[in-house]
Amino acid sequence: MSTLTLSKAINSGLRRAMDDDPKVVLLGEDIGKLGGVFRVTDGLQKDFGAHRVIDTPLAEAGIIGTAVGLAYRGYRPVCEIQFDGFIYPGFDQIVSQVAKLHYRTRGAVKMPITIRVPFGGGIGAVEHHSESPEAYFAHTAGLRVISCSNPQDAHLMIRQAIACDDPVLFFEPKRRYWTKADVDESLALDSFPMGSARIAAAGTDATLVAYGPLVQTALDAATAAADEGISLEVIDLRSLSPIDFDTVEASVRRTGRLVVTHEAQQSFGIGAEIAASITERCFYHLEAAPERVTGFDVPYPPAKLEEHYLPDLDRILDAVDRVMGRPNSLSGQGL
Amino acid sequence: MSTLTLSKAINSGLRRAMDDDPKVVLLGEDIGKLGGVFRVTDGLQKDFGAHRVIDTPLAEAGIIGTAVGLAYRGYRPVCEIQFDGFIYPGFDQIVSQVAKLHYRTRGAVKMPITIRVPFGGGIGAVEHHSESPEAYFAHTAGLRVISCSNPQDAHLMIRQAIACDDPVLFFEPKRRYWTKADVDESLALDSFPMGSARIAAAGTDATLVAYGPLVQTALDAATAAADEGISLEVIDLRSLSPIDFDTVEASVRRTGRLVVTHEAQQSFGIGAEIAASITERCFYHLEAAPERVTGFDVPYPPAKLEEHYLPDLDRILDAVDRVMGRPNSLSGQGL
Amino acid sequence: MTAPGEKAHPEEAKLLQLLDADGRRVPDPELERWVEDVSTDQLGALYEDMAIARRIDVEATALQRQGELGLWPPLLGQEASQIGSARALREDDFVFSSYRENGVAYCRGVGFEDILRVWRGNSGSGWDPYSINMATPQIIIGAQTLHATGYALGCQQDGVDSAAIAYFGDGATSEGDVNEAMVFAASFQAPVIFFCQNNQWAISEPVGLQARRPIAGRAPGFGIPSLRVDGNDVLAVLAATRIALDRARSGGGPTFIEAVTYRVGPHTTSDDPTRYEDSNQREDWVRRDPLARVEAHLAAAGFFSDGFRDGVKAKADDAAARLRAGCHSLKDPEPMTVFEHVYSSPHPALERQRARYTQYLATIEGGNR
Amino acid sequence: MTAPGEKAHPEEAKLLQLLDADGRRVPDPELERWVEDVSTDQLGALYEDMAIARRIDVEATALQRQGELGLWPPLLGQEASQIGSARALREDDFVFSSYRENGVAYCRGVGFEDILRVWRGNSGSGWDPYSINMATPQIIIGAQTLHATGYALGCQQDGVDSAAIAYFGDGATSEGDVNEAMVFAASFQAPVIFFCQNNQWAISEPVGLQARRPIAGRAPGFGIPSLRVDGNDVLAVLAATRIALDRARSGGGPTFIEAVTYRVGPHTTSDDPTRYEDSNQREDWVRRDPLARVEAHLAAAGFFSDGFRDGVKAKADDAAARLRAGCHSLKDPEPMTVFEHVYSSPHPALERQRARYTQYLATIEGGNR
Ligand SMILES: Cc1ncc(C[n+]2csc(CCOP(=O)(O)OP(=O)(O)O)c2C)c(N)n1
Ligand SMILES: Cc1ncc(C[n+]2csc(CCOP(=O)(O)OP(=O)(O)O)c2C)c(N)n1
Ligand SMILES: [Mg+2]
Ligand SMILES: [Mg+2]
Repeated sequence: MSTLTLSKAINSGLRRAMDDDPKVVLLGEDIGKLGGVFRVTDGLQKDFGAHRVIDTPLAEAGIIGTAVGLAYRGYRPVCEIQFDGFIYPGFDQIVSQVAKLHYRTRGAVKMPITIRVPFGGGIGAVEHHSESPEAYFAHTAGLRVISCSNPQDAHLMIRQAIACDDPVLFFEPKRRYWTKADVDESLALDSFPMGSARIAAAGTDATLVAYGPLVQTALDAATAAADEGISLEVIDLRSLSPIDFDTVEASVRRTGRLVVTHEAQQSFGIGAEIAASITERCFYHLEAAPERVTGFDVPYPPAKLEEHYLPDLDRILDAVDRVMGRPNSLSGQGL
Repeated sequence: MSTLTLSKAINSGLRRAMDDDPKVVLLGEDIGKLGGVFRVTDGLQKDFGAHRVIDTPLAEAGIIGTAVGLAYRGYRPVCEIQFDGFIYPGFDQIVSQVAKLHYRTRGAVKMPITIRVPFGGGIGAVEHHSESPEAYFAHTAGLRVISCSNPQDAHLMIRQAIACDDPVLFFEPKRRYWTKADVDESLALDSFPMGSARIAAAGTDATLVAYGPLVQTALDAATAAADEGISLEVIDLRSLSPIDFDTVEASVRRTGRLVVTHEAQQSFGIGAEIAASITERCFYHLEAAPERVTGFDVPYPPAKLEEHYLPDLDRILDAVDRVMGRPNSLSGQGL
Repeated sequence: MTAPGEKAHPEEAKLLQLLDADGRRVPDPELERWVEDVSTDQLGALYEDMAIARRIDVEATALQRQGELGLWPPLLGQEASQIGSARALREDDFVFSSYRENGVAYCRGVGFEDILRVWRGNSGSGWDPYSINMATPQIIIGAQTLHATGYALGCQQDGVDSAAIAYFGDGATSEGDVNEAMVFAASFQAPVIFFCQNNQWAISEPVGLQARRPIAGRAPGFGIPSLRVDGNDVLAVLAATRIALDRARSGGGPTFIEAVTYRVGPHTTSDDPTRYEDSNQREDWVRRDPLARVEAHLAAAGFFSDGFRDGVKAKADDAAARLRAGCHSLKDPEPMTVFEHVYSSPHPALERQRARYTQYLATIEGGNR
Repeated sequence: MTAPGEKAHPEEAKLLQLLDADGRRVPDPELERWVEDVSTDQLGALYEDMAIARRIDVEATALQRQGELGLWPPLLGQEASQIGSARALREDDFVFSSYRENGVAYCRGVGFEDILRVWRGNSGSGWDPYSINMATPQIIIGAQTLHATGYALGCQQDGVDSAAIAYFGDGATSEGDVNEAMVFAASFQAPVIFFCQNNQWAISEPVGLQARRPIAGRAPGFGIPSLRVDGNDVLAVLAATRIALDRARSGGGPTFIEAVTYRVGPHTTSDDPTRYEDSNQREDWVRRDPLARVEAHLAAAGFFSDGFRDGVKAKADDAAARLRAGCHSLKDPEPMTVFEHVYSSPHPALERQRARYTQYLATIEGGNR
C-alpha cells in the first residue's frame, strides 16, 4: 500500500502494464523526456526506452492511425492525447478505424488500443483544455469508454484498459490528478470487472450518479445533504460504455429518485441516456422525473466563467431538492 | 408549383440561394462537372461558374477549414460532404472552429456555414456510406442541426440553412432523394421557422417522433396502426438542435405515450435526449416509459444485414404496442 | 483553377521505364539491375497475372451489371501497377490497400469468393487479413497509409526485415492522413512503401486539382526518397518496388512510389465518366495499355505463341468462372450476425438489444404481428 | 529516432540573411532590393518595435508569475520573425496566428488590455478580429492555416489584392491541416503566406522529430515556392515577407516562409524546459539575439545614441505600464455572459438553461440555499 496522487497511480499502472507485457507501447506528444504535460508518463521513457515510450510528431490522427497499424502487428498501444480538446483531429481514425476494425474483419483483427485523455475543467485553463467529449465516444459502437475518479481505481482501470482486447477511451479527471489516496498495487486486476459501477456512498432517498471529476463533488453533496437529513446514494459509474445499468437500476428502485451530473453539455449527453434508460427500466418506481445537473449547452467558457458552467455542490443539491419535491430554485417557476 | 424529387428540390433551393446572394459559394468533392455523386448540385457550376461551385481537393478538413476562412471574409459557404461517413476527417474543424468561433470572438465573427451531409442507410451501400452521425453534432454547442424529410421542406430548409447566420449541419435523407412531391418554390422563406417541428399526421393515442428518412416510415406505421384502431400522431422534428420540444410536449400531454425512432445507434442518440426531456416535461402525463426504435449499438452493418438494423414499420408498431400496453414482442419477457 | 480534364503534369520529369508503349526495352542501368533475374518466362508469368487480374475485373463488373454485386471498383488499366508491385512483395510483408487493389489481392492469394464478399454486401471484409497478410481494403481515403506506417514501426521494433506497403490514389494525397503518414514514417524511418497509383482521377476530379506538381515530388520534402514510374510498365514497377523494399529491409526507411497510370473504366460501377472525361484522353492512355506492351515484347521474343496465349486465356477464363461460382456460393449472412464482433467480449447494452431482437424475430416468425 | 535536443538541420542550405549575428550587413542582391527603402531611421523603428514586443512579453510573464494571468506563451527570441513579417503587411491584409504572435498583434495595433484578456481567463478572444484584421489566436495547432487559405480565396474572388498570412510553428507542420492548407492554396493559387516560425521546439519535442529535412523544403513539392530565412534577422524577414506579399498580390499564389529562430523562454509559463533543453543550445542561440544585432548595426552606423536608447526604453516601459494597467482594468465577466454569443439568434434549449440558471442565481442570492 502506498499513498499516491491520481496521476502517479496511473503512472504506476502504466509501468506495471509495460512490465507485464512487452507489446505495450506508449505513443504521444511530449510523453518522453518531459513525461507528459501532467507528468503521467514521468520516468517511463528513461526506464523502458524510447522505442516503448515514443514521442511522436505533433499529429493526433497520426498517433491514432499509427497505433492502429501497431495493433494490426500485435502491439497494445497506449496513446496519450494531450488535452481533451485535441482529440478531434484524431476523431476519424478513432470512429472509422479503431472502433470498427474488429467488426469490419469479422473478429479477425483486434484493436487493443487505449486512448488516454485528460479531460474536464476546473483548472482555469484556456480554450480547448477543459472539455468533456466522452459522449461522442460512448455513442460510437465498438469503443469502450471509462473514467476513473480516485487513485486506486485509476491504477487498476488503466491496467484493465490496456489488458482489454477492445479499444478503450480512458478519461482521466485532470483536476483530480493531484488527489492523493492509498493505492494497493497488489490488488488483482479483476478486483472489479471493467464496466462495473461502484456505490461510492450508500443512501436511501435519492440516487446521485456521477463519474470522473464530479464523483468527489457528488460525495461532498451527499455529505451536505445528510446535514439536511437527506440520504443520497452516490454511484460512481466508472464506465460510460457500457454503463452498469443494473447497479443504477437497483439503486433507483430503492430510492425512486435519480439525479445525474456531468460536466459536458447537457443536451444529448451521458445524462440523457441515463435518464432515458432508467425511466425505461424503473418507470413505475420513479417518484419524480430524473434530473440532470450538467454543463450548459455552450462551448466551454473562459476560466473566469467556469464556476458558472461547472456543476457544483449547490446546483446538485438544488436538483436533489427538486426530485425530493422540496422547495428549490424552480419552485413555482414552470421552467 | 412543380413536381420535384427531394434532390432536385435541394438543387433548386441552392440555385435560389445563389441567385439571391452572391456571397453564397459551394465547396465539395465532385460537385462541379459531375454535379455531385447524387447530382444535388447538377448544373450549378455550369450556371454560376467554377468560382462559385468549387471542386475542392480531396480533404474534408480542408473543405471545412477553407469555408471558415471564407466565412471570416464575409462569404456564406455551403460545403458538401460526399457521404455521412466522410465527415469525420473534418470533425475537428467543425467542432473546434465552426461551432466555437462566434462564441470565441464574443459575437464579432459569424460562421454562416452550411454543411450538407447525405446521411442514413437503406441504399445497399458499402461501409461508411450509410451512417447517421447527427447526435455528434447535436451534442456540440454552437451548431444547429436540421434534417428534411420531403421535397417541399428540403427546398425551404436548405435556403433557411444558408440564410442562417449560425453554422448549420443539413442532413439529407439520401434514400429519399428520389421521393417526388409538389414543391411550391414561391413560398416565403419563413413559412415555418427553422427549428420548428411539423405534425406530419395528427393522432390521439401515442406520439411517434421521427426525422429525415424515417418520417415516411413513421407515416406508414401510422397508416398501419390506424387499421388496428390505433391513432398515432407523427411528428417530423425537422430540427435536432434545437428540438422543438414545445410541439412534442404538447402532443405527449395529449397522448400520454411517446415512441421515438431514428437510424443511428440507440445509446446516447437523439432518442435518449427526447425521452429524457419529455420525461422531464411530461412526467405526470406519461402513461408508459418512452420507447426508442433505433439502430443497434453496432457499426452500420453490411448491405445484406441492413434490413435487420434499420427501424421499420413492424418494429415501430411493436414499440407502439408496448407503450399502449398491448401484447408485443417483449410481453412477459422482462427484457 | 485547373481546368478539369487537362493532362496533369505532362511536361514534368520523365517516368522511369523499362518497356515502352510498344513493348521495346528501354535501357535504364539503374533500374534494370533490379529485374535482371526476370527471364522471359517470368515476364510471361507477370503477363498472365495481369491478364487474370483484368479478366477477374471484367467478370466482377459483369456480375455487378447483372445485379449480383452492389458495387464494383474496376482496376482496368492499372494492372501493371498492381501486379508489378505486388509481385515484388514477400509473403511476410503486409499490404494496406484501398478498395481498388483487387489485382494485388489476387497476387496475395485471396480466395475468389472473398474478393466479392464486401461488394455483394455480405460483410465488411472479404478475408482474414492475417491469412494473406493484407488488411481489409480501406474506404476512408488515405487512412490506411497511417496503418501501414504503424505496422512498419512494429516490424522495425520486432527486428524483422518485413515491410509494409500502403496503396492509395492520387486523390488521397490531399488528405491530411497521407501527409501525416509521411511525417511519421520519415521521423521513425519506418520500413514502409507509399505506393500511389496516380490514375489521373479522383472520381471526377483530375489529378491537377489535387497536385500542381508531380506527386512524386512531394515526398522528398518530407525526407522520403521517391520514384516516378510508368505505372503501365510492369517491369519498371517491379523494379521500383524492389528498390523500395530493399531500402526498407536494410534500414533505409520509407520510399514513395508514384505509379503513373490511368483509370480506363469508371470510378465504380455507379459512376458515369461521360459527364467529365475527355474521351481523347482515354484513347491516348488505352494506347499505352499495360498488357499490350508486354504482349508485343513477348511476341518479339518469340514467346507469345498461340499455345501461350490460349493457356493464359484458359487460366483467366477459369479464374472468371471460379469468381462467378464463388459469387453464387456466398450465402446471405444470418440476421443475428449483425450483433457479432462489435466487441471481443460481451457489452451489456448490446447484449440487451440482441436479446430483445431475438425475441422480436421470434414473435414475427410466430406470426404475432 | 532523432535524439531530442540535437540541433535540427544544421548542415542544410544556408539561411537568407541581411544582418549577421554581429550586426554586419550581409550582401544578398536578390533579397536586399526588397528593403532598399529601409533607412537607418526605419531600421531604428523596427528595433523599437522589437524592444517593445520584448518588453510587453517580459511584463506579461511577470504578470503571470504574480498570479494576474493564468498562462502566458513567451515570444522571447522570436521578435525579429514577428516584427519583420508583421511590418511587411498592409492594413487590409489579414492575419491568422497561433497563440504566440503577440508581437504581431502589437504591430496590428491591438489594445494592450486586449492582449491579455484571453490569458487572464476573461474571454475566448481579446479583440474584434475585424478591428485590426487579425483573427483570434488559434490554439488548435495548425487549424488556422486553412482559415488563412479560405480567407485568401475570398480575397481572390473579391478581386482585391489583399493577402492572408498564417503564422504557425515547426511542430504544426506535422498536422494534417497544414498540409491540406498547402494543397488547397496551391490548387487555387490563393494569395496566402505560410509563415512558419521554426523555433526549434514543439513544447519538449525538437524540430528534428517533426521534420528530417529543413521545413522550407516541404512546400515546393506542393507547388509552393519557399524561403528559408534567418528568423533572428528582422531585415531579412521583412524582405522575405515582402517577396511573398508581392507574389500574392500579383496573382502568383502562395509562398512558404520558414523563419529559423529559437524559443528562448519556456513553451508557456507552465513549462519546465530544464527537463528537456540543453542549455548550451540555448546559449548558442542567445548569441544570435535578434535585438542585439540591430543594436550593433545601429551603433556602427552611429544611430544608437543614448537618446535613442533611452527613448526606446521609455516607450517600452510605457507599453509595459499600459499593459499592466490594462490587465488591472479588466473586469471579471458577468456570470450570465456564459450564455452569450453561442448562437446569433436564440436557441430554445439554451434559452431554457439560461432562464433556469438566472432563477437559480436569484435563489442563491436570495439565500434560499
Ligand atoms: C474520407 C473520404 N472522403 C471521400 C470519399 C469518397 N471517395 C471515394 S473514392 C474517392 C476518390 C479517390 O480518388 P483516388 O485517391 O485518386 O483513388 P482512385 O479512386 O482513383 O483509385 C472519393 C472522393 C471517401 N471514400 N473517403
Ligand atoms: C491539435 C493540438 N494538439 C496538441 C496541442 C498541444 N500543444 C500546444 S502547443 C504545442 C506545441 C506546438 O509547437 P509549434 O507548432 O512548434 O509552436 P510553438 O509552440 O513552438 O510556437 C502542443 C503540442 C494543441 N494545442 N493542439
Ligand atoms: Mg485516382
Ligand atoms: Mg515551435
